[in-house]
Amino acid sequence: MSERQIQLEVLRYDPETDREPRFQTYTVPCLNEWVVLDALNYVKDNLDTTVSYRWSCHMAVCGSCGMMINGEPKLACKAFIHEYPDQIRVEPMAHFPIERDLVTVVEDFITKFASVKPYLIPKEDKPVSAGEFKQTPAELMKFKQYTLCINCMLCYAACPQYGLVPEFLGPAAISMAHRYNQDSRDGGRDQRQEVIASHEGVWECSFVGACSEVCPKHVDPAGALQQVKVASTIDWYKEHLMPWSKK
Amino acid sequence: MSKSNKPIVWGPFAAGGTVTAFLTPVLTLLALFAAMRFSPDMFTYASMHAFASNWLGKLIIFGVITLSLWHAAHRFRITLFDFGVRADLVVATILYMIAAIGTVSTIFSLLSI
Amino acid sequence: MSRNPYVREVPKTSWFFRQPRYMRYMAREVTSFFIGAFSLLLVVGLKRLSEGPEAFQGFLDALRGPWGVLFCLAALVAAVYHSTSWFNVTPQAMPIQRGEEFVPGKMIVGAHYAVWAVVSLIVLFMGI
Amino acid sequence: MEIIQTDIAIVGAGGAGLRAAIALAEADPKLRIALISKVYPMRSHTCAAEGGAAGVIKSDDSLDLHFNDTVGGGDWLCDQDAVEYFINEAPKELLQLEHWGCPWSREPDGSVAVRPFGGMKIKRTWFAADKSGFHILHTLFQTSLRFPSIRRFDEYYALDLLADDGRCYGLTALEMRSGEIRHFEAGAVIIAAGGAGRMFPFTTNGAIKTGDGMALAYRAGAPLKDMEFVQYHPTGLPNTGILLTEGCRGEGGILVNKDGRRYLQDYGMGPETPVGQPVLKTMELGPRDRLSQAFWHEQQKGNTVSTKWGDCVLLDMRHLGEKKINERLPFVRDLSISYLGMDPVKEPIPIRPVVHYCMGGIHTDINAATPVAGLFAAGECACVSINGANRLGSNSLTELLVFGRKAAMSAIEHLKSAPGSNNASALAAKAQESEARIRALFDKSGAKESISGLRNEMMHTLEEGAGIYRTGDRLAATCAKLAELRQRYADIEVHDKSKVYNTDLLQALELGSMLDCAETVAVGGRDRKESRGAHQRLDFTERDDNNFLKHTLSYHHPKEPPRLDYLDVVITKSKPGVRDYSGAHK
Ligand SMILES: Cc1cc2nc3c(=O)[nH]c(=O)nc-3n(C[C@H](O)[C@H](O)[C@H](O)COP(=O)(O)OP(=O)(O)OC[C@H]3O[C@@H](n4cnc5c(N)ncnc54)[C@H](O)[C@@H]3O)c2cc1C
Ligand code: SF4
Ligand code: F3S
Ligand code: FES
Repeated sequence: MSERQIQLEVLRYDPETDREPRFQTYTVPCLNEWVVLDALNYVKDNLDTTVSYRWSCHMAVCGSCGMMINGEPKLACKAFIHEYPDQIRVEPMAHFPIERDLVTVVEDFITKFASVKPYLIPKEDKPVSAGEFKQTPAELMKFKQYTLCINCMLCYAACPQYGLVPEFLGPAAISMAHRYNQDSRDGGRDQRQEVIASHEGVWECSFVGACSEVCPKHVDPAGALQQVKVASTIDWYKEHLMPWSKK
Repeated sequence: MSKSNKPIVWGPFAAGGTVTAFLTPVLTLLALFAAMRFSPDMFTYASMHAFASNWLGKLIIFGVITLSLWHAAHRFRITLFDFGVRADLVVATILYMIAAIGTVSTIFSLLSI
Repeated sequence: MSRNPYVREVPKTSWFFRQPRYMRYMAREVTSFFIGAFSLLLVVGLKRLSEGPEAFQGFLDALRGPWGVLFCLAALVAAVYHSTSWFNVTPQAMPIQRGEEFVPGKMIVGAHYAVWAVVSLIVLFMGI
Repeated sequence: MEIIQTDIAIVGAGGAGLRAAIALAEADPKLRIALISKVYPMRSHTCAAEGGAAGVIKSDDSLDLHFNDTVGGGDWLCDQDAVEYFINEAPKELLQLEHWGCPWSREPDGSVAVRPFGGMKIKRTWFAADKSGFHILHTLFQTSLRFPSIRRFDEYYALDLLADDGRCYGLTALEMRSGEIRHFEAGAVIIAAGGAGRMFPFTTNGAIKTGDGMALAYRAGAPLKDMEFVQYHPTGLPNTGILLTEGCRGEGGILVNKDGRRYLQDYGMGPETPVGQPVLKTMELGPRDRLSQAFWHEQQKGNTVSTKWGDCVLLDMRHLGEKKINERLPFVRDLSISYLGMDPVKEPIPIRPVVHYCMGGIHTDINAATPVAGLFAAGECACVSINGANRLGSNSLTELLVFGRKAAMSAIEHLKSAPGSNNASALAAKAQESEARIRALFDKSGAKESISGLRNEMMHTLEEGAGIYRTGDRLAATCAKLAELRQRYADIEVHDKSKVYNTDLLQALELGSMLDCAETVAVGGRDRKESRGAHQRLDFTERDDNNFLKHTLSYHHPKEPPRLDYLDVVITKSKPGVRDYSGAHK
């Protein structure tokens, strides 16, 4: 009961046999409600079992299926076939080395993400037995948006500065640091500033804004990074012009 | 990793961005009128001089010109980098020098009015 | 070792042709050239102003002419583009939270546009 | 083969695995911890959980109430000592998560908010909007980054446990990016590899939920317990199986049939409650098994709406209003609009029951220990038996935490008491065997069977035989079919010959795991001649406490169907009674 045929061009690269990536085209009968991931799964199950790609949840929450779809960073499970022409080209996420086919090497992101101390560093010591830290809905709202990051790395694939300067910490890592800095329970900002206010930190960002445009979860990393810049600038002026103001 | 000193220039860049966003369009429009001789009594020496003579005027002129300069210098530095000019240190030195010279010149001009 | 990750180089001088959003970004960045040049023009104008009426008249005369017009026109276009791109992102850089809600971005942007219009009109009347 | 030495190896980095790893690292910073997962931790399926996690915190609630809801909800197949431990630990664990930064939704005064959930007598489900599992998983993952002693092996696929003398001393795993096999030497192994919903064709479970952990333990001699109990969630999107959380009904959403009539009162969950004023443990807030069964009956009566994806009923949330939906159920709205093209603010959403959760799993005692010494299990892959015959929504996320931690503590105890293996060569030989098994699979060519073909047959026979309602005949047919598939599995071929990130090979291995698990579901179901919780038989419609107030244990045999055994349920204070979800209950 296929409703439409598409040509799915898939980037293929097998490091054991290929020196360069190449494209392979599959004709896929699709249902209109399908997403690109369904088309890939169709290929894997029926046409070519050797295509490799990551996926799991099929509901845009696990963050594993990021890829370039017609040149745009997308989650394959949230890229609807009906929004595309009959020719769809899928490539691994830009700016990451290709491990195999659509699978990229993402260690760089993981290391950077860990480096910003993306965990609560409590302001006050409080044993669990003393109950919860109070946090009003307004205080929660302040950082809520930044907790929604699914670590899909689409923002890295979109950010030209990350492509040009691979040392750049990048949008998701810095917005996660910002998330904790904005949390009323947290007191670890100084520690995170050491990392994110460095050269390779927020200052590599030139506010291209592409990260926020592609973010499937509306985290708005670009906004977070600007806020980090503003705060870091205030810090700097305070530290250098008003040294007495330092705690 | 150590904290960057970028905030020194980023502060003026951001402030300048805001100032230029509000004012530069209308200033360029006025300049355009002037260039097109739109109206004979625009930009008379007397009126301009009067404006630049009081302290408030001086402050406004100083703020607008220097912040715009620093805004532009910093952003253009990044633009050149984006165009593939990788001698960032040289570029930065030259551009910030220009901005600095412009700033000093502005101060001198204002003081001598 | 069976692994051999393939690295795709980003072309350092032509990357921005790849996506329209990168072109828009570069257009925004290039406005800085005109804003900078225009600011330098103001620096010179101010210097001439401080040097007396003749010097200032000379400056104005130099501005008049096709090149001056062209330059001012270009600067105007660049400046407007800069302003819109700057105001449009203010809610991202400086969100305003009231209680549990964030002030809608459209309102923040709208307020900036309104102030921009008022300021421009005032300056315009002062100038003319 | 490279040997990686570690004190404790954890298979699985979902909620349960991460919780265990953190507990270990906190207990003793010198412990060497290997956290092995076939996906990066934050991809684990815990991220898909929407509704929330249960734990007694509010003053109007009590541990006894949670106990009774859980045991009754599980149709008295729960081990009550385990339930009691679970209920006691639950609030501490949820508070611990709060201290680690989990963005729980809040009351205006700043305390944690709770929402109602199916089968619960009182509001006690902690939630973070409708992304609770997501936030729990990310909080745990991010917190785990604090501990340098947690050494992660991301994208390593666990192959075989290495046991000697009835004790477990580690495992082999495939490094997916290089295709190399590694030998993990460990004093203890904790399995936290999640569920097996992918055995079924229509499921809320992600692609990674293939029962690997269960199969790993099963093949190593640990029995699987109560596998016949498979939970259908009543509200899945009909085209994709994507879940719309129970929170939809908790917030006041109602279920109606094709005539726009609410029907749950016809199935012992009435009387009808006013729209928009949900009453706990009644109507839409009945337990999942009952709601899914009610769907089946409506379908038999021809009261369902037929859509191109099959028969559905409608989940109507319109009366909640846009504001509440955006605040409490934003993800549900997003998912419905994106994947079905329908907005719950404007129209009722067609839904149907979907395979969701495995109540069964690796048999463990209350300490999360399996019968194989040195082998522990926690999370969905395990069965300590707090879920009995039907899990109550929002108990599972809490279970990950409580028993993830418990498994860690028990593993440390075990390390203290157990001597290391003095039979290194035997273990090395076992590791070689494991490698040889993979090589053989990898190198084989000219075989007749396709992976996806076998998988489809497995899924469909399971759905046929082990769906919401079952009969002895159909279960027997499914058992026979699965036995046949087990044999045909020997004849599959991996076409992909690359060592790097070979997902063809992985799918072959996952199919093997699922086939193992599937057989225990079907065989266990065939021999359980009663109806209890999620296991409903048309030929034995009543619960039979005389013969079946027992856990089913399935033991592995390499060439034959599983051998079954039974184990008494632990009853401490709640004698089996009637599950009452009518408004009449007190
Ligand atoms: C859509 C959905 C919604 C849900 N909502 C709720 C809810 O609201 N409340 C609630 O209480 N419960 C809910 N549940 C149930 C609950 O989320 C799961 O039971 C729970 O998350 C399982 O966690 P886990 O840690 O056991 O396994 P998972 O999170 O599934 O993690 C399994 C881990 O094991 C690893 N693994 C598996 N096989 C291997 C292998 N061979 N080698 C190496 N690693 C391996 C995986 O990589 C992964 O890291 C929901 C479930 C689903 C599917
Ligand atoms: S910020 Fe958005 S795009 Fe970037 S990793 Fe997070 S969810 Fe993905
Ligand atoms: S695209 Fe890149 S440059 Fe900054 S605003 Fe986003 S990180
Ligand atoms: S498959 Fe999980 S995000 Fe796409």
